[in-house]
Amino acid sequence: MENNEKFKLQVTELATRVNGEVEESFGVLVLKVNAPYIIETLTAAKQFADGPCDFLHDLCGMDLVDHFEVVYQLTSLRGSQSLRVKAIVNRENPVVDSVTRIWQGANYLEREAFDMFGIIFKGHPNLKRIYMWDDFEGYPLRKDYVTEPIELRNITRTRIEGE
Amino acid sequence: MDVTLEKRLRDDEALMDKNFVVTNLDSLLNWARGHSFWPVTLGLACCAIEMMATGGPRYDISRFGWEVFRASPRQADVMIVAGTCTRKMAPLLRRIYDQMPEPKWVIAMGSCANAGGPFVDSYSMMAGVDKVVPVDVYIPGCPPRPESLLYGLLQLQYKVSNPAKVRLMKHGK
Amino acid sequence: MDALYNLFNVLNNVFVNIAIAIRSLFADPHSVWANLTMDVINFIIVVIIVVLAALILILLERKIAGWTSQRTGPNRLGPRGWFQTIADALKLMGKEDITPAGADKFIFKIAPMIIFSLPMMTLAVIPYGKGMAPLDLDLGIFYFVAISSISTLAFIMAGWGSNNKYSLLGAMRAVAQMVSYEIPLLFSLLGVVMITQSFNLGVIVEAQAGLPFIVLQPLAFGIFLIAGLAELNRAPFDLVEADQEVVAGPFTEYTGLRWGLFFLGEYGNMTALAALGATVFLGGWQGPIFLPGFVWFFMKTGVIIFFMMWVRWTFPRIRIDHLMHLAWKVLLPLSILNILLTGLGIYIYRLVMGG
Amino acid sequence: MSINETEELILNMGPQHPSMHGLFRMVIHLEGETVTKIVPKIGYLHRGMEKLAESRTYAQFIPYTDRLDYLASPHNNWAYVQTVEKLMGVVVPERAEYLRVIFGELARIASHQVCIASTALDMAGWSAWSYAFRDRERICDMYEMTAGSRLTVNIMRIGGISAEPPAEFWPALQSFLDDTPEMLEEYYGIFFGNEIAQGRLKNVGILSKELAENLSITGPVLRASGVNYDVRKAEPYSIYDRFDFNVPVRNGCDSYDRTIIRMDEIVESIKIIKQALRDIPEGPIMAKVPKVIKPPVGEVYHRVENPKGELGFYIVSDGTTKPARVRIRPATFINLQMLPIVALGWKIQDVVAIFATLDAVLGEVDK
Repeated sequence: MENNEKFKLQVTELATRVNGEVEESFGVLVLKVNAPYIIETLTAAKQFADGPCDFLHDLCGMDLVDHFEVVYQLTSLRGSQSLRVKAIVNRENPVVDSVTRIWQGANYLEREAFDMFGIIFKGHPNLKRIYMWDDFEGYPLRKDYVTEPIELRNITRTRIEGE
Repeated sequence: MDVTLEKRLRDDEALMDKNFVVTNLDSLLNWARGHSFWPVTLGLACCAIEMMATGGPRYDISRFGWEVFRASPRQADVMIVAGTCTRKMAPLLRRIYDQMPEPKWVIAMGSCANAGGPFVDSYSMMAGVDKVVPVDVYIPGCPPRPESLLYGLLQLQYKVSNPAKVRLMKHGK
Repeated sequence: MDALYNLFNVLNNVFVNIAIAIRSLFADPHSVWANLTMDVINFIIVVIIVVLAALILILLERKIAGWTSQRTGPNRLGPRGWFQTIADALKLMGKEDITPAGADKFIFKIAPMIIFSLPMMTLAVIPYGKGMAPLDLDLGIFYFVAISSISTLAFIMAGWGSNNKYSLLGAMRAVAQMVSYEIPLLFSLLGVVMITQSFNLGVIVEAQAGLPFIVLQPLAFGIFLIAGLAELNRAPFDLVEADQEVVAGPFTEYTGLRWGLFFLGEYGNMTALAALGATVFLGGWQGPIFLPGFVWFFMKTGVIIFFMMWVRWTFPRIRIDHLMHLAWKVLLPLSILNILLTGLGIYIYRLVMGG
Repeated sequence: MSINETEELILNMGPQHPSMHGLFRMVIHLEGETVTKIVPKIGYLHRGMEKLAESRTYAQFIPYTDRLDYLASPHNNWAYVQTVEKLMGVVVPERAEYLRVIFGELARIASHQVCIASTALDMAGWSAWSYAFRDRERICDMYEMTAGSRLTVNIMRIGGISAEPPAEFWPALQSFLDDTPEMLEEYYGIFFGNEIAQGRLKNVGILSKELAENLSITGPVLRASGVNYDVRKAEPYSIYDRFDFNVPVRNGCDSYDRTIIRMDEIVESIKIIKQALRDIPEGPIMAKVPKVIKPPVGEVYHRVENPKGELGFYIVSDGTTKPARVRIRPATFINLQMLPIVALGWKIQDVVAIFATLDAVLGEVDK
């Protein structure tokens, strides 16, 4: 319990440093920051003195209609601490710094978020669509994406050369 | 309409029967084709596991002589589309079908391949593999049991071995 | 007892007697025309052996595959599934013949024919029974190895002609593998040649009347089996047509009957190599008199073939660098050692026996 | 091009390729047989599960989770329903928890059997493949007795489990447990003990501990790189804290350890099932759950130890009957990232073997 308190203290301290806010949801601390601060936040979270959150468990995008969020689930292989960091991304200009330099494992996850939400990760080594084909239009997991009617989807697309 | 069509088809059959050398060779070939389906290994999703189980010791597709899963479509006769065919995969599936030599058949295994299955209203899905390639036998199920696949193959065998009968069943109701 | 012995003798010589009978139809039994007739008949018999062997072996292979993996194998078509291969062969004849775009058409089309012709040429020098070699060549072993090494050429023709990257990779593998393994294969046979002082397969079999050479040359037999498996591209050395890596290797683009010819050739080669092994190491047609010689011969061949199939369905595939390692660093030194030991043995034998 | 110039061979493996476990495709740059670059391409089975979840009710989405990692479908159900239960605060009855553990561990065994089988098959070990599939059928039978389906079991419900296993389930389970040591011995004898197999797997595709952590790799692949981490031990969910079992860890970091660690895990699963069989209480199998499932507003992230790695569900609820966002963290999708890094410099055959040891299921990779 004492550890938890310490951990929480660290997180709140970090939050004040990066202009973020801390919530608690189902026993997990949630730290909301603006997109430009994300690298700083995650680097700091990785190097917490008590319970470093050094394992990027998951990264996903989320559409909250007026803005996007990129959600980072941080855990550690050496303790039970976990932290959820949310980067608030502007909907009109969805750009956020890539964390592939901190965790190589973010590579595919960021490509997926780009594919599904159109969030651009600055500094990503290979930001291309990962699930959909290259000339697919739209970002399917956005709330305003309208699925094409079945008649349109039934038309076999032409093969892109090299596929 | 149906009666005249049936009559005409029967006449055709009778005419064909007179040309007995060709018909005998034809029926011999059909017999051979029906008993020697070599499927191309095209496991798309969940149904592929059931397809593998069909080849496994319990269900043993090799009893019927159909266990020769060919990796190269050039040597295959049957394409068992086992699983979900997405829009991204569709042109490639068509390509594999085009690479197979005639005569060739397609079995749509599982409800995804039949009609899109539970995923049909998703943005990346099409409603069944028959929009891409002509399908001979549909096997429903999600996924179909290995027995269903064997039954489907037996149906295809019947269809291949008795083209005339199948044609009459189709047109002459 | 005499009657029984005579019966066996007649059975043993039935084909030789038929040959003499056919020859006696001619005015001069050793004229050019008589020889030519016999050659044509021998050729037809060898073709029949190749095709029959393939038809039976393919089914046998599937049955053995079932046996090793606890399945039943084909059993629906005909009695216990024995017509399965016939249906397969007929179906292959009825398939469309595709020549891929961009293929080197001549090379693409001629490669399967070369593969198919090789086992017929090699099987022609095997003595199937006493005096039953279709061609009694003095350089039998030499001829056999020389002809079977042509298949490398056919593989690379198929691989290059197909205009397919998988085919090319498979063909390159075939060349590397078959050239490497020919050397230990030939060296393993040399020990026997040194003992008998002859390349003639008939003489080698005669020399094994008392004792098959597997007893004198166990190491050579082991090397022969391993190198033979590799030479035939059969598992665990089937890198050339490895399904999981290069799809079907050089055969990837072949359809229908052309592909069927490759298959026939493969099984023909297998029969030929097993026949060579049975002749050189297992005593060929020599055996207790209660069975005719050719039955003994085919039984011994069958044992080697069964062994090859058994290995195929149990072992995983070897990696290409391990494969090369095995050929050059293990089998080759061992086969040279075998030659040395054989030479020493012959020398000591002569010293003792005062030859 | 002059004749002295050399060129890399670019080989396009997949999506229809026998060793690609579904629809994986990789573009391999080759220098002879040696791999110089790998570009994996996925998405050929992308069905848009996350989007579909937004138009389904919470209960309707359970069958979809079956089709994620279809080799261990009860596990996916379990992860999903636990996430929803966490969101709603449902307490699952004891007996249902035990049954869930039994089915989950059975699924783990079945999945590992398929992994062993397909690794063997990718190295042309046909007999090992069919042995593993023969034994897997018995687990399928047990699924079928209870849930009526062989592969996509759909056995979990929000608040419990769908059906009480019939009477013949228990002797079948018992005999299966009794036969497992013999089965494992057989797999070892026919495949892992083989000189050729060991030569192909040992010291191939080294994934170091640091790289594994950096790449967010989880599950048996991580544990084969010497990291002792298992969600069942680290953050015990369900009732895993009641069982006494070990987390198998190996330090070889190579293909061999990544495969054989699954044999060790089968042994541990057997241990867990035996303890569950010993302790299972009588009682109801469903909690009292409202007819219409309407979780409160909130978000929850929950992860479980799937046979292939950690499967996570991140569900955001907006208080309606349909989730606002369901995020699936597919384990093998993330594990797959190691392939282009680890397989460099090895032969094509090794790439196939390394890919097989990852035990990627494309249903989960592509969602």
